Amino acid sequence: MPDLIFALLSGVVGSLIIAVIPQVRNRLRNFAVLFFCAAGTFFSWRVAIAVFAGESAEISGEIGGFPFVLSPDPLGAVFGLIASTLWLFAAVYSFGYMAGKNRQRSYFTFFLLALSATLGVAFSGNLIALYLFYELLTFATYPLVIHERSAEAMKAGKRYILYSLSGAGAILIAIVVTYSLTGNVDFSGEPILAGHRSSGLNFLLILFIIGFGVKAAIMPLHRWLPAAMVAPTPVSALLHAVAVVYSGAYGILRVVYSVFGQELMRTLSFRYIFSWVIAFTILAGVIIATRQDIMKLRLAYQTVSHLSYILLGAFTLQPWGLAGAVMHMISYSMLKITLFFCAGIISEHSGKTRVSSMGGIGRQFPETMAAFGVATLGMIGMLPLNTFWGKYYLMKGSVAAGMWPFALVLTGSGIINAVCFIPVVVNAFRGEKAHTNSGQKTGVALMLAPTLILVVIALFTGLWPGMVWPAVQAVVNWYF
Amino acid sequence: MMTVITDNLPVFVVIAPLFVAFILPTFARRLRLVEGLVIIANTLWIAGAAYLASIVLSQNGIPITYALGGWQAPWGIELKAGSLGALFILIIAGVSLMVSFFARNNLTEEVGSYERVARFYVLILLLGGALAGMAVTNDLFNVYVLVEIATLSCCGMVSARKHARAAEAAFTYLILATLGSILVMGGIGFIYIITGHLNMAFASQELGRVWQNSPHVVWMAFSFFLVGFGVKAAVFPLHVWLPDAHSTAPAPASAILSGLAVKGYLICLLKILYNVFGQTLMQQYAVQRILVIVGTLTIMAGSILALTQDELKRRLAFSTVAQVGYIFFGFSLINTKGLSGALFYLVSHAVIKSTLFLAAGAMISATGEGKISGLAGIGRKMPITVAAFTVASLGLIGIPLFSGFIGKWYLLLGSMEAGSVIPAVVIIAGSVLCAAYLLPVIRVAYFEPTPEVDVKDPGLSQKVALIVLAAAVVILGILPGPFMELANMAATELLVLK
Amino acid sequence: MKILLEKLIINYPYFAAVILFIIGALTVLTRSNLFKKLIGINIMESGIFLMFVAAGNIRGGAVPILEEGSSRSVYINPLPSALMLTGIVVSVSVTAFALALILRLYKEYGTTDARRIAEIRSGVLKK
Amino acid sequence: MLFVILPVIPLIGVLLLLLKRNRAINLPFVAGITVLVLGSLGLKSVFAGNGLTFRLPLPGPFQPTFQADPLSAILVILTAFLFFVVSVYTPKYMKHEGGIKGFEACMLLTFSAVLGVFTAGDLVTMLLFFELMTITSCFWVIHRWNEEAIRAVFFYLFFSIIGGLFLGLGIVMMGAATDVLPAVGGGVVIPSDSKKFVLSMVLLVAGFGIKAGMVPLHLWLPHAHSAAPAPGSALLSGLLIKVGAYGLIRVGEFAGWGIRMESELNRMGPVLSVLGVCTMVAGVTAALLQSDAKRLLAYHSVSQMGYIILSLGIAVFMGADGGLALTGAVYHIVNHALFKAALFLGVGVIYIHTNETNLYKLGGLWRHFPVTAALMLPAVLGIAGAPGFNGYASKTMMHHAVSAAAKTGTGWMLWVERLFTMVGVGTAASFTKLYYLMFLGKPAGIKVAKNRAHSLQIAMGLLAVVMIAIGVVPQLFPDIAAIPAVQALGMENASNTLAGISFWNFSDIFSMLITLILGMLVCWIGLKSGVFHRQPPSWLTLEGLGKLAGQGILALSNKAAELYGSVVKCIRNSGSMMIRRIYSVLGKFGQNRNSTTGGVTLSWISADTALIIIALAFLIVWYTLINPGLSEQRLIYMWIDN
Repeated sequence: MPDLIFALLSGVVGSLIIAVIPQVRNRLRNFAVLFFCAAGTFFSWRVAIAVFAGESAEISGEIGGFPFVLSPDPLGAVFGLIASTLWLFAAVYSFGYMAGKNRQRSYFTFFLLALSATLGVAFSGNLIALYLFYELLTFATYPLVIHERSAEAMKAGKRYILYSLSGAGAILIAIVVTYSLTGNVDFSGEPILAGHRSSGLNFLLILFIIGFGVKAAIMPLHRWLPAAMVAPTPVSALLHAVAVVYSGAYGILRVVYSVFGQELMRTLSFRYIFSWVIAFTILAGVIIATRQDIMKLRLAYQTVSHLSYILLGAFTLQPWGLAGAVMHMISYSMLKITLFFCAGIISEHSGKTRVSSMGGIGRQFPETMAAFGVATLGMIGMLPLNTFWGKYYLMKGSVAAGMWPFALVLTGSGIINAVCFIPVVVNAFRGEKAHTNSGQKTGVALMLAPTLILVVIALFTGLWPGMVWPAVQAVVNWYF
Repeated sequence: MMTVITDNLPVFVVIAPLFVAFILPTFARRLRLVEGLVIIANTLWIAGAAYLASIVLSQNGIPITYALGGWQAPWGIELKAGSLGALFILIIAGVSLMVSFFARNNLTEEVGSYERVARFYVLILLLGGALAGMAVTNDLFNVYVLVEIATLSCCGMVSARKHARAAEAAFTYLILATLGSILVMGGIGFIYIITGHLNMAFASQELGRVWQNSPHVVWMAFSFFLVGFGVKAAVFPLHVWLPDAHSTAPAPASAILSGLAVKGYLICLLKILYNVFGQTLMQQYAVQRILVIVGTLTIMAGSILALTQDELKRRLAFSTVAQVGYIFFGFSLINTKGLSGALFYLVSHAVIKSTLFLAAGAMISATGEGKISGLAGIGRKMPITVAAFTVASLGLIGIPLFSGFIGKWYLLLGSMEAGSVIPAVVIIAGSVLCAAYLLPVIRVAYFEPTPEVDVKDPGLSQKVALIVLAAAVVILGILPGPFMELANMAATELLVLK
Repeated sequence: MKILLEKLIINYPYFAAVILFIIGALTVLTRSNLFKKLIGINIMESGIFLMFVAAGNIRGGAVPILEEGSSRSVYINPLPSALMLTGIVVSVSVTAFALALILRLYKEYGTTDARRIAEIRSGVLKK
Repeated sequence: MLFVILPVIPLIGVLLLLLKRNRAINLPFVAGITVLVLGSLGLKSVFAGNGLTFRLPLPGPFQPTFQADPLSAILVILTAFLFFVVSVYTPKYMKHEGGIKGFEACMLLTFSAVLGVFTAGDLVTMLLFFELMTITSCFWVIHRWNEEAIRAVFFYLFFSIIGGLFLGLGIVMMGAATDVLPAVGGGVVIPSDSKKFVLSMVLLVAGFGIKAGMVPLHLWLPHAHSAAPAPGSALLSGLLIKVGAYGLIRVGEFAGWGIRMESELNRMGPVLSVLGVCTMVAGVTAALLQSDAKRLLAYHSVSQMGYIILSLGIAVFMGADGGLALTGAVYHIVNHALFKAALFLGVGVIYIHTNETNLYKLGGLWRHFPVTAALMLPAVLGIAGAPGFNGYASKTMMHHAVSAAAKTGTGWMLWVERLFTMVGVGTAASFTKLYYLMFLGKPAGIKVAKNRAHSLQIAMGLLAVVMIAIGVVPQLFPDIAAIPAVQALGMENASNTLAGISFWNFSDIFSMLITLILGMLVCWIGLKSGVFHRQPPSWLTLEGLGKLAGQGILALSNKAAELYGSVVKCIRNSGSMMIRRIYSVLGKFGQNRNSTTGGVTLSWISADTALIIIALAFLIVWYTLINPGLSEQRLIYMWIDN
């Protein structure tokens, strides 16, 4: 299956090539980055389309005596699609953001490497491959987190990597347990643990969830995420709102549906506990967000909250819940990246990072703040935006699963989201037009264009969710 | 002809380095020659080891036995080159070859005059021979003698550098190791008193019959062996000599000490535990419980202590302590997976730790700074060294694609099979701590501002050594095939014997 | 109790070995002079040697030298004694090496007192 | 099927608005009149009983559906008419306030959204347009960008968003209760899970209730409606809150109009009635105390919505006999839209000439604005329910319905009837106050800008004409529109119940006149005694309570955050303490090893040796005493045995 290999390799090859282009040839490098990102996107679209059409693509081999399988199923294909497509946007945004900054080479090298790692996570066909790429992702993104090289960045990087590795360790134990129970780690076919019945499996579930929950930032394990906000904005946007954190959420979806399987999950009592932990995360995350003054931190805590939406969908064990989770994955990523992009534009061109100092900023950046406002509505889950659909199906799933309090939790979270961001948007437009002598306007178009395009796509998919529905349907049909 | 070589292979792999060690001082004035000789000897040795391993592999793990001097087993000394021996000798020979490559043109500044360098090589070869002997010998008292040879040559290496700390560390090491040897000898004495045999196989048979007549002596033997080898293999809390000794030695010596010497004692302990006492007795006395406790304690304590060190080599030395804990822990798992995991981990740690020490030595000698903070930004100036260090670090942490992962995987599987989850958690915690103490080095080397001073990669042969070792880490991680097979056979053999 | 005493009397060489071992250990522990520590090590080794040799002893056995026409049928076991020869050689070499190291330490620190050396060293470290 | 084009027309208008440079054409006006004409023509057939539906065949889960039944048609035409009227008014007015282009764009967008809500054929489509309406109309509220407007927009947005979320949840519940989402206008729903169905109804009522300004969810309404520019206020009050009422009617349809509710739902009627009465009373009481004309009008919107909600409640309560109440509600929706729009427009006229909306600073303005004063009169009389004006018709109908309900013998219904009358008095009083203080009374020394405002007066005139027409021929509207609508909703015998009503009978007119006179008296007393200036303590008012609740929630969240923070800190502290302890213990095995035992200090090698000996001793002791593997063979036993 050449598409699969091309999709995976484009990032690695790209990063190797970028690493040798000298620091001064910025234009050439940007072109190369764009090319490889586009290649990755193109091939992962091809893979995804093939997968949705029901073809199976599989590469299997052996690494270190372990079976190593790459075979995207619809869920993986969806994740790959989201990641690679947004990578393209983030790449364009990065050109604008990084223009005239130091260490562009290392930035773009790891930027592309992380693309490969993320696609690897998405396309992995067994636990071993998943684990491998999961670790690789940690290491590929670490240099991006500490890109500023400040003491704060180093501290954040340390926290990031230790949290991630601890999580990976828990996953490793869980994989070993799974393997020693079943001798099988493959995702294809029946769920790996199907047919096992034991209350001890609860602890296995805990291990898996702690492991992936670190990256998915479930509440006690979330503390690396706000710290990692010292990274450059495109990185925060892409990795800490989408790729890295989604790899955790994706892992949990995998664990629930491919490792345990919904039938087994239904018998495990711990899933209720986890559901409540997740509900707590949904509310607490966004409540903490309202108390943050630094914009990126606010967004980060909101990410914590919204990631748990996806997990909630997974834990409903209902087709609707899963559909909601997938839908939320797709739609939330677009809007969250938009929010980060907007925050980045503002902080780059006005130097303002605090919410309290952003009064009147919208007069200076009307398009940016408009995009921000629209994305905010999406975060609340209002209709013309596609996030409504995610939320709708999530609520539907929780009600169908008999967990209707979680539907209330989702609603409540929407309200708090409004409290959190509506004032920002409204305050941004109050007052007179601010001084518009923001000296360097370089790359504002490059930064604004992806932002606006994403907003338009989000609006469009909100009005016509059928556009992404085949993907959702493929995932749901795969598991139910 | 073939049979002559084949039959004498077990003794060849032991004698070859020892022999070269004896003739080496005669050429002491001519350093080039000494170095050439050492490399040739090592190459021959590794060829022999590889041949031995291939034979063992093709025989499906059936060992080649060799009676020294023609005296047959109960009376004479027997060498038994099984899969365990073949595996270990192969790794000893390989690592020493690379270390001697690294040491080329490099030792004088650390050790001193040419003669001292020659003596240093003598010690390396002696140690190699002794370790190889430990791996293949089937005689208990022979174990004691070889342990002593190894201890003395290690002490020599530790004291090779000319400052006070080296002498101090060497003295501490010598006293403690001798205490350990005394205990080992005492243990051997107890075995002999009970069974009247020094040959492991016979002693083991006899022990199986008579242990119930004098269970307390068996206890004494167990505890003497455990403490004796525990001191030498540096398990917590008996590791106290190791950090000083391993960090003050010259880089090649540290590599060999951490990578190989400690492993030799572990192999001895393994053989005594499984071949002499056997798993029945181990279970009877619940020795594995001690091993688990000591192993997990060692992992945690070693890792945490490593975390607090500022000096790179001390940090690596403490990391060795932690990794010994893994192997010790693996010995406690009386099942094939756990044991083969421990053995593979032993192999991979030998390669990884020697890479780390060699790279650290290169970095330290280039910058003249022993502290981690002094390595800022050298990743760009010494790309190959730091890259090798990085690869080895990732291997030690246990990232897939690198050799450490496979060892850890089987250890985890083994502990699952043994039904214990907490040690598994400790293993993972150890990995995370390992990341915590190794990654800052890499971070400092790559992501801190580059200094003005002019540092460069070491010379060609050093680079070759580093590249080969780092490649070995990756290759062992991706294609562990024959090594894993040997480890598997060894584990099976250890378990089947009794 | 009686049995115990009886055992003690019968196995007196072993108890002597244990006492030697303990004396050696205490010497190493409590004496801060490096030479004395070394001597303590040697005493411990002697204890072990004694144990080995005692294990080879057979009550009433003769020296294991075969002579023409000797009527003795019980010889003591020569093997442990032979082994202990090796052991003594090893112990001598260890002692020699240790003495050399003590010499070097003396040159560096001007003393052979372990506690003093430790103090000097920690002072050095503090500087 | 062509009716689907209606919401699209304003969107085309927006596009054109964004493209065009000069201001030659009044695009909202064009859009309004187009929709009015097309809507009237296209939806005429609806009243004959053939409903229209259209499903946009998009692939995927969401296929927007549209439908038009008589109720939709009434509201579409009403919408078009109001927008048309307001668009006549807007250019002139907005010249005064500025930002006309944005205002017109929002107006067109809102127009489209409102049309969408009224023609939506399923709940999700309805929610879509509902949310769109919220977003686009919030720009009216915030148009002035002053503190008051921002405060108002926060209120407006938060309440609307919460309403939207409630609706979303309600839709989900509805889906769960019925398996297939019921279509709007599809009639009674047979739920498979009646508990969820009730829950869903509650949520939907709350969601639409927020929009309709139902007590206690009305707190946003006075702020928002008074902060917007006059045309915005007119539309907000006249039309947008009717969306809530429309929603309530549609929700009622799921439970079934004209049939006795199932056991779980039988409380819906009383609950709605009580809520309606509360809304009426709260609105009118607050309105009486207002000094600002626009706030007074806004509170009256609350109060008038109370009438509508009460009628709906009564209609539910009465079951098959509720036709009168339902018709009254629909009728009042239309009437309120007309007179409230006219009132706001009138106040707007005053505002742009005087820059003042505080009633106590105005006075005697009829000299300056004779036409405006004349055109305001029908609206004031209409809302007060004076016979011959439009309010009279609908209020009479509702009054009859309430009386009929009271006659069923339920005790509390009598109180409802009394309160109904009292609210009528209050309404009359407050509008007497409005009209008196504004146009009559002493001329205040306020500067009045002179300029001619024909277009403003034309707009108001249009409304006045319609109002008077309805007032004169009150039977016409129910006959041609309201009764078919109510019948289409399921009140089969609506025409029968209505047959007994004649608008021009003595008792009704008399009671209305009494009410009016009482109202004037109350107003006179109030003005004389200064009661209207007295503000009640804040804890007594709903605003105050709302504020208190808000502060409570804030304090609670602060406390919770504090608690969370302290828990996190505690965990972190204990963790770091544990780590320090571990470090200090392990440090003993690090560089400088020494330990003091019993007066003997062991250092360096001695300490190391001690470690070894301790380890050995420990192992020996372990094996002898506590080795678990040898539990049955104890030490002493072995010694003796040996």
